[in-house]
Amino acid sequence: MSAFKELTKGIYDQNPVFKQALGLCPTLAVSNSVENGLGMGLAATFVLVCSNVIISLIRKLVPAKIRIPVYIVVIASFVTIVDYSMNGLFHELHKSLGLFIPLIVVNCIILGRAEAFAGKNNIFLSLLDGIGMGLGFTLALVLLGTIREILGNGSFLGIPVIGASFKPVLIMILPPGAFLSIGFVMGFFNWIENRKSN
Amino acid sequence: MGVEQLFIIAVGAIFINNFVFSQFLGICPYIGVSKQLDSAVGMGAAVVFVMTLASTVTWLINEYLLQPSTKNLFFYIFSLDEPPDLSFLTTIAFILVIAALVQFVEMVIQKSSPALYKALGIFLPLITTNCAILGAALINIKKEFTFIQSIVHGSSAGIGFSIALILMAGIREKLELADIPKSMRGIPIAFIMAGLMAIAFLGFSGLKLGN
Amino acid sequence: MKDVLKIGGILLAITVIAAAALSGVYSVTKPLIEDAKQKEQDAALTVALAGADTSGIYKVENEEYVYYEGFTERERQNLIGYAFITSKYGYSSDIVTMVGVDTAGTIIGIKVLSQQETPGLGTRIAEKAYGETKTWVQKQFEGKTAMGCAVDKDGGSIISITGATISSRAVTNSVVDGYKKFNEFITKK
Amino acid sequence: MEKKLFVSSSPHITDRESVAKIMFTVIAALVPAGIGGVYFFGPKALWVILVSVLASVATEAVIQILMKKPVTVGDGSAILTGILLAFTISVQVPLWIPAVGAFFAIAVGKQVFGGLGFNPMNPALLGRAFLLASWPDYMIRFDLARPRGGHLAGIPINIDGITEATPLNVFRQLRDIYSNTTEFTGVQPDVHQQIDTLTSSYTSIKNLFIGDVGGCIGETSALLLLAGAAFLMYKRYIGWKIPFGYIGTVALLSWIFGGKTDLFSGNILFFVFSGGLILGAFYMATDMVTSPVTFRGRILFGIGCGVITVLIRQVGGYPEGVCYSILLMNLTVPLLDRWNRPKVFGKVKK
Amino acid sequence: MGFLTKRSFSGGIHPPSSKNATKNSAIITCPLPSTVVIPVSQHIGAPSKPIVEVGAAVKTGDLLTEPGGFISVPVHASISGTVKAIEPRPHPLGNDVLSIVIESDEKDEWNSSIGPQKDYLQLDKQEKIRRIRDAGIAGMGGATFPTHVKLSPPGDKPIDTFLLNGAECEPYLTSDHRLMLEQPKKIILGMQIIVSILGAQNAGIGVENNKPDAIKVLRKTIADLGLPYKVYSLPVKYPQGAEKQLIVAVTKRAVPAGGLPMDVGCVVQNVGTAMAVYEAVAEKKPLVERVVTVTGKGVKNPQNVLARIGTPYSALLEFCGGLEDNVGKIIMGGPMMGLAQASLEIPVIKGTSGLLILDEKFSKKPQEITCISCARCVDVCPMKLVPTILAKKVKYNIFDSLEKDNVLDCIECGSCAYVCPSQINLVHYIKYGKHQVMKARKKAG
Ligand SMILES: Cc1cc2nc3c(=O)[nH]c(=O)nc-3n(C[C@H](O)[C@H](O)[C@H](O)COP(=O)(O)O)c2cc1C
Ligand SMILES: Cc1cc2nc3c(=O)[nH]c(=O)nc-3n(C[C@H](O)[C@H](O)[C@H](O)COP(=O)(O)O)c2cc1C
Ligand SMILES: Cc1cc2nc3c(=O)[nH]c(=O)nc-3n(C[C@H](O)[C@H](O)[C@H](O)COP(=O)(O)O)c2cc1C
Ligand SMILES: Cc1cc2nc3c(=O)[nH]c(=O)nc-3n(C[C@H](O)[C@H](O)[C@H](O)CO)c2cc1C
Ligand code: SF4
Ligand code: SF4
Ligand code: SF4
Ligand code: SF4
Ligand code: FES
Repeated sequence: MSAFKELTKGIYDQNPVFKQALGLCPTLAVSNSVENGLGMGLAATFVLVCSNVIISLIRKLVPAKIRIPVYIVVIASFVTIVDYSMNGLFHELHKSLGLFIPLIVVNCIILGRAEAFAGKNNIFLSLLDGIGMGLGFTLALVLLGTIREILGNGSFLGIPVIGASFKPVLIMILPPGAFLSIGFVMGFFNWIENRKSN
Repeated sequence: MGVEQLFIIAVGAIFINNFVFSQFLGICPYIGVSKQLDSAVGMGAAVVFVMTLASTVTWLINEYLLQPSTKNLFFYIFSLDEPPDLSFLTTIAFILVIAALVQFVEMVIQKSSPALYKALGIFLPLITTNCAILGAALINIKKEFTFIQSIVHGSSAGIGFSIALILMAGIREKLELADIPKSMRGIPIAFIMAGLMAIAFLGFSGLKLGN
Repeated sequence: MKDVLKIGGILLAITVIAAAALSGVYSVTKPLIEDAKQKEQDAALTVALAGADTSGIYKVENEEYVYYEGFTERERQNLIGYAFITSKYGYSSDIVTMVGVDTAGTIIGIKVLSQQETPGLGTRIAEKAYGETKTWVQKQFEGKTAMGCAVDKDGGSIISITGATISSRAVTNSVVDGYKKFNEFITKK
Repeated sequence: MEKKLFVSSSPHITDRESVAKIMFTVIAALVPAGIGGVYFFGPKALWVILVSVLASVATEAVIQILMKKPVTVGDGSAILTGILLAFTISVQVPLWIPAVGAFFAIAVGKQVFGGLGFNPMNPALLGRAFLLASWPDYMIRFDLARPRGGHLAGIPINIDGITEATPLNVFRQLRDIYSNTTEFTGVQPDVHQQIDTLTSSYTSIKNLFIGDVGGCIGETSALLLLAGAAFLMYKRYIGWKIPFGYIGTVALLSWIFGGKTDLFSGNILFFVFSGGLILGAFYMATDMVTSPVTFRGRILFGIGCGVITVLIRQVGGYPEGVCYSILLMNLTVPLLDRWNRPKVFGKVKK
Repeated sequence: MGFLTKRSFSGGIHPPSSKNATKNSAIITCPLPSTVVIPVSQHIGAPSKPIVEVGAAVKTGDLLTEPGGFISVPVHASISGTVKAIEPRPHPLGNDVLSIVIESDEKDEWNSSIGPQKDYLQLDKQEKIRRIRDAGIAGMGGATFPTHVKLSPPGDKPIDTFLLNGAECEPYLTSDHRLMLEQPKKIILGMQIIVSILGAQNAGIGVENNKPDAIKVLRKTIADLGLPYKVYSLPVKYPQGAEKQLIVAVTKRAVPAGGLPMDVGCVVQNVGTAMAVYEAVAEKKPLVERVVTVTGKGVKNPQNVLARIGTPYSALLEFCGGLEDNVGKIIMGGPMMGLAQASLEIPVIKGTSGLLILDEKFSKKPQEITCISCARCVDVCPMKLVPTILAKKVKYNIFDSLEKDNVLDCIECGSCAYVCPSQINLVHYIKYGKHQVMKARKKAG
């Protein structure tokens, strides 16, 4: 697979959220606005890229038996770094993402990539893989965030985009809206795939 | 007051702030293991068990190892001048402890009750990477629950998760016999269903239990 | 056995490296975080005590009561008023507000700190209407005498939100209650 | 002679019932309540019902055309969903509300699952819950400015301005004042007596029974709803297990917990006739698609609905719990059916 | 509703009885057909084997085949004449079955050994059973299970109760009803023989209470003969005549799921079978004719006809005035369980209780739509199954859990499909499901 492929596969073909159904909790929880989605996406991308690189770097040193604990330690360290930095630098955003920053540690995408990719490939490819997957995750969050924020709040990135006569569909920014949006978006992608294969 | 408080925490964690429908924790296993009722019941039982245990252990770790208080064991053992603040290790410590705990539970069950192991065993490894467990542990700390409250919260959250999981599994088994449009089959319809269930669970919002 | 030692060693080494790295990060970010938390606290205070110098706000704290004093100057000069926190159960949650009053008991500013009312109904107490710059509580309370606040349904001048009288009333009554308590304390002192 | 003989498997006769016949009979049974709604709430009620029905039918037809399925709006189920949705919303909503609600009910509540018979939850109630969560400000507007339906048993409470002037909401507010969990600094002479008047006076119960109170378009008149329900029971289109299990449970629990503060003092008639209970118990909990098929399952379903309804009415975030309790119990239907399979003939207990 | 009607079972339906057209018409003997077609298999079990050759001359009652095993009965010539062919011919079950075709010599000469036998009651048990088998008797209630097998229960299943099934719960059919009115004595004497074979202490006849005349006649006959048998008047409800339902209605004993009546000490036989048993034991007369109700809107003169086995439908129908123009469907048996027939050349067999001719309007089935879970099928299933789930699983090809859902207990009574408002032919799906389960069972060994 070409390097370019490694970079782009995460965006659509192997999108972690829509195609692999991974990392669903943060996706649902923080996609109530574009800003939250973006913040979460970038935070996770940072962890993903760093842990991919480090793991790829040390993969030869680590015996198979303790692979997973080591990965977890590496990931957890970066998560803590992101957690504290965001708390200091973007306090408001950190507050609204809440619990889900430390929870990046169990985000199935990250451990998944460590296992499936970084533990087997060189640094360069792992870096690209991390960026690509992170990008895919971020895009998914932003897409859902956009849908939910526009419908549920009439705004995009906090800026009102629909006239005042529009009565926002409040439910879209409530929990049910998260499930419904992701369900329909996934259905839509399936529909596209089905049409393509016909 | 004490017992009433516990009751409020329990009902809150099961119905009002249900992990799946309002906290968004444990969604991956919720979608992944809800295809069949039998495995949903097994998974549910495993989660309740591990979540209770994890709440207990992480609370102790936080209280006696991580928090900068006079109860901190490092403070005693190394007779430090001042209690160390190790709270930046919370995430690492918790996740490692949970992973180890699950391993340990798996071993104990395997040795002591092969039948139970057969029923729960396959679900245990899945649980390690389940954010609901870590989530419960972190919420216990964030809400500054006491030891007993943490245990009650942990087990109730597990029960709430299991209820959501089992209801979903029942419905998904039935949806196997439905004419769902092709593109919506599988995970998409599971999400739609979860959304509709979350709408129904809105009925519990605002339950006024205490005072 | 050797294997176990080796594995344990590697694991320990990695954990120690990680812990060391984290403690570094922690010491760097700790002041930042505290700063941010302070700012957040200040954000409410700057609304409640509009006009006071951001560094001229002091916390007054003792066993049973906490309030803030706001001065226009840093060095405790020119007292413009006090801020206190008050709360009351609304429709489905405790609504917590920070209220600032001047020495005569007129409300300077007010901010809802936390609430979990029905989205679209009770939550509107803390929201800005479309095109407005002030939240509902700010619009309704600023400039009013704290003691005399009451919602229109109860014959007062606070215009309650349609469909959310209960939330509106809870905020209103909590302001009155909070002020009473504050006043009691201040006069005792 | 060689004529073409039909060959098909047995049985060769049926009782000539059809889904369409059942649906249209239920629709017919709802007509009196609909007329009652228009009488009490004015001609706008008719518009709300029409918009809701049209939007349901149109949504169903359009989706079926887009998905290249046979269009089955003729079976009447979409019409019924439309009517029931309209019956559970206030006459004071803008007309796009029933349209959007009906769209959600049919599209997300029914057609994504494959259409008639496959939906796990009650579409009309999903529509209502969706609307309530999305536009609560419209959905709880029940003030008394309308032709008729303005009575609350002549309660002297200053009710004019209350958005949600329905018996259950007024009861909740009065009781909160009574037990001091809410402050009501306005002049309220005798809350104690007001509660009694509301829940036990002859006029109050009579108005509730006839439907002369605030509420949703189709829910207020117990009389007209019961007339239709009696007809449906006679035709055996609805059974007794769900409605009686449901109402019986609500009656019992309301008697126990529905008093002012002490137990065993609630007025049963008040709680049975107010809110959407009669409509919900006879026409919505009984929706066959979303209720259990087994005998014991149906009884437990009714009881479960009753328990949740009273829970929400007494301590919930809403004055009425009918909608959510039915939706929540819908979720348990597969389990109820699975765990309450009839014992096969001749199967010995173990 | 056990507490409303004393003797009954739970579930069941009340289809219109439609029996008025024929219930008052006495049994008329059908003229001899010019040819008869006698399939070698008219019962459940192994087919019998021909012992005659083409061209042979036969008399009425002559043996044509020998049993193909224990669960098998022979067939006999039902007219005298010449064997014209031995070849596969259309059979009521829908497939082609080896059949012996006899061309009538119009003399109807009977085999000379047939005639009243003295002291037949004193014969030993084995001899009675042999005569029953030699007479080729298979149950005439529809299932056509060889009667001699039913009457030889294994030693560990003592039989204390014998029930005669005169329920005739299928709509339209009146053949058993007329038989009870016109031949009560033969029926009761046949019953006496069976009771003597089984050594049962209790014996009774179950009749639906829409046939009060039959109940009266049977009671009188029993009294006249001085026998201790009871006649039970049962509420009208389909499938009152299904044996498990009949047993529970009369004795309150429930045959265990997957079990047989003998598991609760019972044997059930149809009234027609009882009469055939009498004729076999007391007259050595083989089963060569039976009463067939020819009825329905599509036939000109509905009536009860005594027809020789092997009579083609065309001959039978001609005798009943012929078909109306708008015939849509011809059914062997009743409308609930009967089989639609593809041709008029199919013959009457031992299990042909009726021939029902429906007009076109009645024959076309409306389009099946999706199940709306109305639970009507669950409420009526006399076996307490959940037909909708069984049918859905079959429709979506989920067979593995069917057996656990007790699909094999379905008696295929059709009550579920009768009431389904979505016009789903549940029995059809369930039969297919049963088939798959049996196949899987066989594979598993
Ligand atoms: C679903 C629902 C949610 C509600 N949420 C609130 C709320 O958050 N705050 C509130 O004051 N009233 C809420 N209410 C309305 C109250 O029941 C009550 O009708 C209202 O406060 C009266 O206000 P009004 O006097 O402006 O009509 C809610 C009602 C319903 C049905
Ligand atoms: C079947 C049905 C279900 C309903 N469910 C709810 C509900 O869950 N919550 C709610 O606030 N109103 C619900 N409503 C509307 C209320 O019954 C009613 O309009 C109002 O909320 C209380 O009115 P009352 O005081 O007349 O009972 C429902 C109406 C019907 C007909
Ligand atoms: C649904 C159903 C209905 C039946 N109804 C009758 C009936 O009315 N009369 C009858 O003799 N047999 C009826 N049978 C057949 C009986 O179950 C049983 O096989 C028969 O009475 C045994 O007698 P036989 O072997 O003499 O035919 C029915 C079977 C089924 C499955
Ligand atoms: C007795 C009865 C009650 C019904 N109740 C409802 C209802 O509450 N909501 C609804 O959308 N449809 C109802 N329907 C119509 C239909 O069953 C419903 O649209 C299906 O759920 C759609 O698959 C009812 C039908 C009947 C016969
Ligand atoms: S086959 Fe049918 S009609 Fe005939 S006896 Fe049995 S149930 Fe009655
Ligand atoms: S055909 Fe089978 S499933 Fe249907 S009612 Fe009869 S016994 Fe029950
Ligand atoms: S009778 Fe028909 S529609 Fe009703 S539940 Fe049974 S199969 Fe479904
Ligand atoms: S298993 Fe069912 S379908 Fe197959 S032969 Fe037997 S009864 Fe017929
Ligand atoms: S992200 Fe929560 S379980 Fe996967």
